[in-house]
Amino acid sequence: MSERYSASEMMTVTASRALANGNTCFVGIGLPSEAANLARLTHAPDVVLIYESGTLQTRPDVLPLSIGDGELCETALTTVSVPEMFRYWVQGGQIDVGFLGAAQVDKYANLNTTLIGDYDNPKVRLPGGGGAPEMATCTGEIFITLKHSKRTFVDEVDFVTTVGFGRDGTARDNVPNIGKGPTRIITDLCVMQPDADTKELTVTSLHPGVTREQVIEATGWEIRFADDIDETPVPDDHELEVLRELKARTERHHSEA
Amino acid sequence: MSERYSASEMMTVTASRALANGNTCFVGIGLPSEAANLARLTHAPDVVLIYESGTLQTRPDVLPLSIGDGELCETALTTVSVPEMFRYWVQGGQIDVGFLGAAQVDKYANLNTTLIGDYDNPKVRLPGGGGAPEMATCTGEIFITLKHSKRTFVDEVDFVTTVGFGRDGTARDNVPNIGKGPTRIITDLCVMQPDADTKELTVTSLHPGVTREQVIEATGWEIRFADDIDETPVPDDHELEVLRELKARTERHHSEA
Amino acid sequence: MAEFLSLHDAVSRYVADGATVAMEGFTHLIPFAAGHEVIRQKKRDLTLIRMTPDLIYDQLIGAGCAKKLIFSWGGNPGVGSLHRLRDAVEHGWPNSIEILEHSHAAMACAFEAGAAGLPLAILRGYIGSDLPKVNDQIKFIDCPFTGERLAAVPSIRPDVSIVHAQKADRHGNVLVEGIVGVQKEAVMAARHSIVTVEEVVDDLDTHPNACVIPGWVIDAVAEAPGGAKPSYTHGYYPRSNKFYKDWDPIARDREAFSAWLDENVYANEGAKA
Amino acid sequence: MAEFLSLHDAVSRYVADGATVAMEGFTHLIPFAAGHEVIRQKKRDLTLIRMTPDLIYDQLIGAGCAKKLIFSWGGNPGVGSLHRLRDAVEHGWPNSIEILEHSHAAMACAFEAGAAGLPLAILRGYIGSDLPKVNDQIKFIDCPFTGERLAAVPSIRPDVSIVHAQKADRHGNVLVEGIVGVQKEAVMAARHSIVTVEEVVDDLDTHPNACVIPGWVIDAVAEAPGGAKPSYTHGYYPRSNKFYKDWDPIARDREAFSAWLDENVYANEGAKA
Repeated sequence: MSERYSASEMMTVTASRALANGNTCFVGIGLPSEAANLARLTHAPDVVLIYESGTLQTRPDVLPLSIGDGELCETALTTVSVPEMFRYWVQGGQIDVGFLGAAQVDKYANLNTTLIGDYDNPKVRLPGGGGAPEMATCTGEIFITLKHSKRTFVDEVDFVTTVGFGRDGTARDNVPNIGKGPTRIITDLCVMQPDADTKELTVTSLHPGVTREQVIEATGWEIRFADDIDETPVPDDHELEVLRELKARTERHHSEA
Repeated sequence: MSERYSASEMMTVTASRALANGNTCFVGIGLPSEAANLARLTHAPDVVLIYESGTLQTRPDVLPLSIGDGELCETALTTVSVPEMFRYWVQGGQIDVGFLGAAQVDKYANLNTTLIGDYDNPKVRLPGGGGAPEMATCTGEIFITLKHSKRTFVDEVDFVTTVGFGRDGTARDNVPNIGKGPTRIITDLCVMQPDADTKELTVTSLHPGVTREQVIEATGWEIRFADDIDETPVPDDHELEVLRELKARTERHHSEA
Repeated sequence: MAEFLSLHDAVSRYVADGATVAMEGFTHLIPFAAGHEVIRQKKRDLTLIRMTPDLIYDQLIGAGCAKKLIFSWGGNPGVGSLHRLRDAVEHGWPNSIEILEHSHAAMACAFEAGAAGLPLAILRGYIGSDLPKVNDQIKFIDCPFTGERLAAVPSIRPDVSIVHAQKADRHGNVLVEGIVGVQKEAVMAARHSIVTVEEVVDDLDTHPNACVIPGWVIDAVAEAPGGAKPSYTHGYYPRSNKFYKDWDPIARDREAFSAWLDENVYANEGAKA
Repeated sequence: MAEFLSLHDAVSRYVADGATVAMEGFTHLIPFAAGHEVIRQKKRDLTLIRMTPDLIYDQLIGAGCAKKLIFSWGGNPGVGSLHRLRDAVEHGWPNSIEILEHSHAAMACAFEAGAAGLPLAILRGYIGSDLPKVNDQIKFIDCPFTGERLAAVPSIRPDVSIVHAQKADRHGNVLVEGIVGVQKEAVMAARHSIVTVEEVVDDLDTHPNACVIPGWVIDAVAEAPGGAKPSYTHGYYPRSNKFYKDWDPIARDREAFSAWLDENVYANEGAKA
């Protein structure tokens, strides 16, 4: 780790760089929202951010706490109904990238946000699917960002809320009208991508100062590493400054009332 | 006939009286629009007029020439998209009365607005179904108004664009989620209603001065008369005055540009 | 045709024990005042429908009003869990509740289909998800034109839908503005509907394509200023993000929750007509 | 992302011979200027889709651009027939055209389904009508929940949709206001889209739930002041009801029509970039 930036800043900046200028991006709340707005405020001013509350092309000045904060509507190009959002915009194929978080992800990039344990007798009940199950199949591709730990990166999720590549990596094969699915997972340690053949998540880039052992230790399956592993480029000063200002503004705003 | 009013005024006033105050009415262009607006300007100020262009609860000052005149939008409570109009308002069951015209109607109140002759080799090609086919089945009931003649009142229509009671009177039997269908036909000679059992159109009221022979002569099938036939009440002076003013305003408006 | 009623009378008339009730509002315009009135009137055995249960359903479930929940995302947005919902699901307190779980896309389509008078909604949904394994209301059909397999869910047709909006005119026509969610669909899909509004005005004073729900598709309009707090009403007051954060420790603890309910709902008699 | 093009260049680039083209606008905002440009560029063998063919398709059909028409009401509103359409259907002049005929409800749902990325639309439609006998694209399915028989039609996915609107901002975001018809659905359902606008402005200056089509779902925006005449643009100019009435004798007569076309379309070179 550097003293110039934290591991979570490294994660957010790397996630933000995944978005290209001009992409249309369906934004999940939390880390994805932070990364997507950082992208908009730095290298991708024309990225189009869409939240499932119906707010199209929104430019929030502070990060929303919920998916439907007033800020999102006030700064949007327009706001459509939620049925229209899911029918015309998500299912209609108008979105390039879905940017998701998750509680659990497994080696085939399946996401679990439903529960830990058994469905009829859960150990922990989580919020559920929300917009993710269809976002994962109807958008062009999916980026996922979450913190790396054995608790979140598991061999097999307890419940496939949102499909990555299925229990055996083949869930998207021969399915018509389906997106590419998860193409990268950005954590605080590394970047993973699905193997071209098996679809198993594979480390393709390590953040500076992070060792293979750290990743192996934090992953709940025998994680593979690509033949050529890059070192993830570090955040630049401007990105860090913009991110810190954004988080400070957000903090002030949400503690107000 | 009286000298106080014309046969067509008798028809329009009678049709307008069929609408009750507070009814929601899906209005077809032409005679139905004239009758519905007369109702709104006389005995039914709270009748809700809906045109298929998406204009909800409209109060046009002049009769529209088309189903989507600017006047309809400017005086509407709000204007929705055409898919919403047909999905939420018509199919959603929010409309009490559909008010229709037609080119041909037969003894089971089936309407033809498609063509005269054979479909693949038409003698006369008419405009087609428009909003009528679903209006006829999704609204609570249907009123029809058109001028009486052998050419329009035929034994069997060449094409069932819009169902009344089908070729044999049973088309609505045991069909779920279907409206009552045509409950009255108002012409310049009389009022007809479907027989409770057979659904065959039957004269229930003759306009003042009109003879049974006139109706028989103008109808393309052996028209039946109800056991008790009323004389249709005559227009009052206020109705005639309002109707004539409405038509004069309309005439002036449409010849302007 | 909409009748102007007090919130007490509207809830008393249209929300029966055992009813299927949808209170909608997607983060924005959540009908908290109406939800509290339902709690105060001790309605029981309700089937509660809502895409995002939010604190309003956490409170209703904790107060023992619900026997079943139909939903697609049940959390405290940006904060964490709905602890009253979890306590009911995980430990049966104050009573166990049945849950029927969808994705947002499916619920949005099901409300849309309900408003459209259809018995089902069709969507390209649930591909590869385990949700169809635990929700027997998710079926699949083959498109007769392309052969594509598509998901089908039953439309939502609540006994009563309750929503909050900015304003009504004297005829009960209601303007909803900002994040409009599925409120219009909820009202149109329901047998009966109650709309609470910030204020009643002479003229909605709006634009040609505004989201206006005509009075003749609404049963009752009740004036309830601040009726969406701690959620928000665009143009009137902001969301209390602080309340959402403060809710977490209250909801984690049965006693703290019960005390909160006593003080903030039961003791707070709703306005009568 | 929307590109600002001249109408000439937009039509030249996106409307190919043999393409499936939807020009929408429900009485309001009918894209006449764009239709005339298609006639001037002598596009051929088009499959024309439009709920209400109106004069614009009467002109395109009379000019020989169409090989097929998909529609649900083909008349001159409030006046009578579309005589060029009738002449093509009844007598094959200037060429015979195939027609595929729906109801408004089915076409509106088919546009909606196209925008929603679905292969089909489901509706409670065509009960008792003869239309399914002459249109093999109307099928029926049984609801897997209730058993109810419902109509199914293929969604509409044009190669190119062309609509007219009030204004675009500098990024190509378009405001449609008033009677919005199926224009947004037509644009979103199409592979490519052209929007003509009355004017390009710095700011759309509108309300939170306006019908705005974002520039990134549009291919080309072309400025075309008066581009909807003789139909109308809410807020700009009224419908010329007189023109609609005057059209009847012109369209009844092949020679009168051809002369009209020469004088008003062919002789009137469209603005180039």
